[in-house]
Amino acid sequence: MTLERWFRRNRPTRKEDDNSPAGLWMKCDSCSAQIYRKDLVANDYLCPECGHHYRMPVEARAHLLTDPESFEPWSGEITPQDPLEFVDTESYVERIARAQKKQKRPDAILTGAGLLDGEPVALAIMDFFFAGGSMGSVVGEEIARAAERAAEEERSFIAVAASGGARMQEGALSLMQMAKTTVALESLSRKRLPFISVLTDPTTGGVTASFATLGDIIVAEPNSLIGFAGPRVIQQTIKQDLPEGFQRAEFLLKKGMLDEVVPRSQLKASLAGYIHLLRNGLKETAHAPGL
Amino acid sequence: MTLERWFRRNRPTRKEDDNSPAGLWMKCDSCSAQIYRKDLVANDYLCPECGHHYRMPVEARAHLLTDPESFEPWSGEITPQDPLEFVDTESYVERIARAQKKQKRPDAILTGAGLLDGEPVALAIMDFFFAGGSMGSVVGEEIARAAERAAEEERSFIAVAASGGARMQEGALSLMQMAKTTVALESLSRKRLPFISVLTDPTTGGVTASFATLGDIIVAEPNSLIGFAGPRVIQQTIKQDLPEGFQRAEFLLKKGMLDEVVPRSQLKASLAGYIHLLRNGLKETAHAPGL
Amino acid sequence: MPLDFEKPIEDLEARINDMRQYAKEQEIDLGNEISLLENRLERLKKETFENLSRWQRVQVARAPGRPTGLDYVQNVFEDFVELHGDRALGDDPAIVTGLARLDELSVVVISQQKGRDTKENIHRNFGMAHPSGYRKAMRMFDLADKFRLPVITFIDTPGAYPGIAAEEQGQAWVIAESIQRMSRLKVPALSIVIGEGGSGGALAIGVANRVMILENAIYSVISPESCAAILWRDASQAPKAAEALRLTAKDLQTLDIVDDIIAEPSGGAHRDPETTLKCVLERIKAELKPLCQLSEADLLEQRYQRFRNLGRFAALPGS
Amino acid sequence: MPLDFEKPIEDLEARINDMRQYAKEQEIDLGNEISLLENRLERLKKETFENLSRWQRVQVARAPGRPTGLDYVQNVFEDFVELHGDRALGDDPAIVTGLARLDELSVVVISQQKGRDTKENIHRNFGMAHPSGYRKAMRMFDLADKFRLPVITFIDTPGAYPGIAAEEQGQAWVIAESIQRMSRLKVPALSIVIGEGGSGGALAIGVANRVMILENAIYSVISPESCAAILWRDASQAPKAAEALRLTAKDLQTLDIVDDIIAEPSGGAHRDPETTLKCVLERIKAELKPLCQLSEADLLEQRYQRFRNLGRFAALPGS
Ligand SMILES: [Zn+2]
Ligand SMILES: [Zn+2]
Repeated sequence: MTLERWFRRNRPTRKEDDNSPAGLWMKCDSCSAQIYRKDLVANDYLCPECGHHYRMPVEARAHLLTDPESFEPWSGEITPQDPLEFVDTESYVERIARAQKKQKRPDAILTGAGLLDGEPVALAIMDFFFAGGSMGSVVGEEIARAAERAAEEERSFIAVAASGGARMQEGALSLMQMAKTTVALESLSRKRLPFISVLTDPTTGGVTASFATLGDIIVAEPNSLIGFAGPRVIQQTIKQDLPEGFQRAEFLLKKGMLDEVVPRSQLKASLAGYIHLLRNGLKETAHAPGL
Repeated sequence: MTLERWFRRNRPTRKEDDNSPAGLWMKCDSCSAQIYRKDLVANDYLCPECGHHYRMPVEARAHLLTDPESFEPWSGEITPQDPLEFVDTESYVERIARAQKKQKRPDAILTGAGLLDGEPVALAIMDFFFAGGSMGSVVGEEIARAAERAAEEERSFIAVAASGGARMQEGALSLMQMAKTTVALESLSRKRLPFISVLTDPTTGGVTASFATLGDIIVAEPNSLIGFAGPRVIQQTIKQDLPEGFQRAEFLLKKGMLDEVVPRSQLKASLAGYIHLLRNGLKETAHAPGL
Repeated sequence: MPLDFEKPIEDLEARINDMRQYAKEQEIDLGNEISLLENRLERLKKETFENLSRWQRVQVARAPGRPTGLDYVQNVFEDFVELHGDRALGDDPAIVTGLARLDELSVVVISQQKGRDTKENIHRNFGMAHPSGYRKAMRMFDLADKFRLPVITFIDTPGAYPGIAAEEQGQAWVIAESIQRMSRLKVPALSIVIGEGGSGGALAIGVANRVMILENAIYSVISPESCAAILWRDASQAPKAAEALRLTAKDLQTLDIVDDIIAEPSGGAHRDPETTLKCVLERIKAELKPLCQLSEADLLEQRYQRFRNLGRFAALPGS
Repeated sequence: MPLDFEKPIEDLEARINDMRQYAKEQEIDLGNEISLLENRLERLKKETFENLSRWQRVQVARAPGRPTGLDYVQNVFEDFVELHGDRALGDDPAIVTGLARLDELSVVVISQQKGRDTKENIHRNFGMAHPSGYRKAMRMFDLADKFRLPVITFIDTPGAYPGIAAEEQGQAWVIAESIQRMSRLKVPALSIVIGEGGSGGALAIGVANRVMILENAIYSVISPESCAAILWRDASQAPKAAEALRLTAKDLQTLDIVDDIIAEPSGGAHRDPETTLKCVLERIKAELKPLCQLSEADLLEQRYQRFRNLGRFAALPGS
């Protein structure tokens, strides 16, 4: 049920078209202003008029969150198999090939290392434009590897989630990525390295129910849809309308589920602040540094 | 606010009179049946007609929960001081003297050791008939000593709570007994010794907000009033009626706050079951005993 | 009410019963005939259940009369006592927790529970837990660590409940926490999928050192119905989806998701609950024993590796 | 609006201001006269505040304009960032939590927060926390242990909120857990009573290695009003109750409940918040330094002994 969005509504999505070079101008989803696409891109995919947060390509996100020229990609050495020989209206193999061609990466994730305000960090950024950001074996493995390598290299770990959930076409193997990514975080915990989770629009299903909500600090971008079940599934289950703002970042902040809602324009500075603070506790030798 | 019950409504209480030799017969609070007092006492202070749970003297409770002839008291070697030189309508010194004379113990608690279905246990039983079971320095100290001695002697620890809260006349010292009793429980935890908390009618205020809700397992007698604030205080604060069954044991079970509501007639057997089970985990040497 | 493909079995059973009845009433000896039919029945059951389609397997996994979590908890163990409540949000009847004894050893038991009839099903929310249920499970993990009690979980849920309150109380958060908490257990943990292992709601209590599954149970990332609704916009294509999802015990063993399969009596667990319970008891004992010899560090490391290594992917040429 | 006993001080301050104004307007030198009055003012403040009754002390502790938790958190530390939510029930504005920096060292900060005006007071529920607030504090204790961040708490609450939802969500349970969790911190913990230390709701975040109190703050098992209502069935007897309860900084030091008193500027913290903040900053640094030299085990043991030994009782003759 988690991938519904990808399959139903966002298939060859309008959002994707927004970021295509097709038209020079677009109308803002939120304020209806006419926006020059290049301005949108130059403005980190925020509407120049109203600040509405558009989904952001992963490379742009990586550069947004790292100091200039510091980002070095880690992911990209593994590619999905088809363990279930899954075929629906299209075979999984074909689906993946199409997504790989479109997004120019093996799966729905980019990981890598960089400096964030001088702090060594590792990043794992999910690509919602690749199969709805669904988590299969490759996404799970890349996240696990990134977390473990971050621990090895004494880097703080930042995950930027955007996902419709598990990768149905890998069956229960995709479900198991929830456990796999979760256990991999232990390598960071053991070394007292911070893990900051950034939830972006949308993050639902298995990703929300695993590593993405296990951050030492969890923040979300404004108005992001975040939940376990998708709103459609809930509506079908309970047969009534959902409350205003339900499952949105601001709603979840009030419900105690987030540490903060952070606008993209302040995201790097906020992350830097958290990391600086979490990395400057007492040393293991029980000496106060320069107090 | 926590002692209101003692000062207002239950001062020279009817309940106490019920257990006095004054009248041979009484009318049940719950089913209105005429009960022969001796039958009530012989029936562990349960109405022989409807099973209504009456408050129980601490000695009777100690014998209810231990194997015949096994109970040996520990408490009774310390007595309250009057650190605040507290005087209201009566001085604290006089109040205590009166309570001591009536209840024939230095303060609102009986602790001791015994066997419960063959298991070595320590008991700390609060006496609601002594100053409303309020917790001052002596009650706190006796509980802390009992917990620590139980740990030393490898006994499981059972606390039977009944309290209107903190002992106002000892000021913030009585408040501190919440922290004192709590830290004393660490001695049990360190040795993996079970602490079972039994909440009886009524348990409110500082006792509820400290050791009494820190049991590895928490049970309550049926219909016991259990809460942080007393119902009157809440009513005065919110200026509306309280829901039916509010703060009663059965209500709290549904709210997830209790492991079980256990009728007094099954209490000893239940406690024995919990203790047997909690004391027969894997040995520290990581060997399975006789599996 | 038998499942479709069970009809021939039920018919044959009825015939054997009739024949017995007749023989008794007429005081004649039909021993040979009955014995022949019984052999045929055994063969029929075996053939039928060996060749179930994946969708039929789903139906067996959900069959009424199949032993539920409480049946195992109350009958496999001795001295089971239920412990209630999560100390924060409530007491979720969809997850039953408590202490129990296995010979001389105490254990913590956590079980998802569907109803055994309509009334119980409603009470248990059809086995779909709220955050409170997972919080209760986590409280039990704490108790297990403190008193060194091995943990045994029984998995049987269509999934965690997708409702408003559940989302408000952080269903995703609590499932993630439960996965993490269980992976950190310092004591041995066993999980058994006894019916329907539905998605994250199942995995939340399935991060064990050993994960077993009953022969006709399933474990899936999504229900066949929901999968079909997404893929073909048609929930009635569930049989096709079930086939595609590879959700049977054998499939899961091939994918290393389960460590072993517990055989069911011929004709399925629902036809012989008693034997099923016995098999499960024996298996728990056999699996637990070696785990109890391991140190805390080994248990943690084994669990880490077990789940860290799940997944299928290929190296890209040139990497 | 000044407190009753502050009237003479305010009057004198007004006279000095008038005189200054007059001297300026008339371009005459009243320096000597002003200086005399200023000396008198200093003496008056000192005398007044040295001789406050306990009830007056209560009023100062609650005085509007007195620095609140957030004033300390935002001004005593550098780089304060607030962290929200308890991950279970909500985000309680009556308790503010976050990370901050003290020179080179990061710390966890937890503060009760009353409002600085009516609107904020309503938002903050007058500083009376729900279970969610204490759960948030406990989440911070976990974070503090994980990242070895010393914990500094600011206490200022009439008490934990006594309401229906609070009881349903286990107000008593969560206070007990918070006391226990804080006592188990593996890092140094400092608590400062900055205003009103109200009962268990205050103690829940007060189980520190060192507990300080501001000169005019109070710490009590019950509010004077509630105490009077119980003892004399008359809340207006609060001054008498305040006297009886021995709830001032000096009283508490005598009873070993607080380790030390932080002096307030003459005339009380509300007359000079800036100086108060500076004093508190210096005190935190001075107190924290030696604690940061202690091992985990020593910190735990010191906290255990500190609270284990509180109380006054006598041995019975013959025991
Ligand atoms: Zn716009
Ligand atoms: Zn009766």
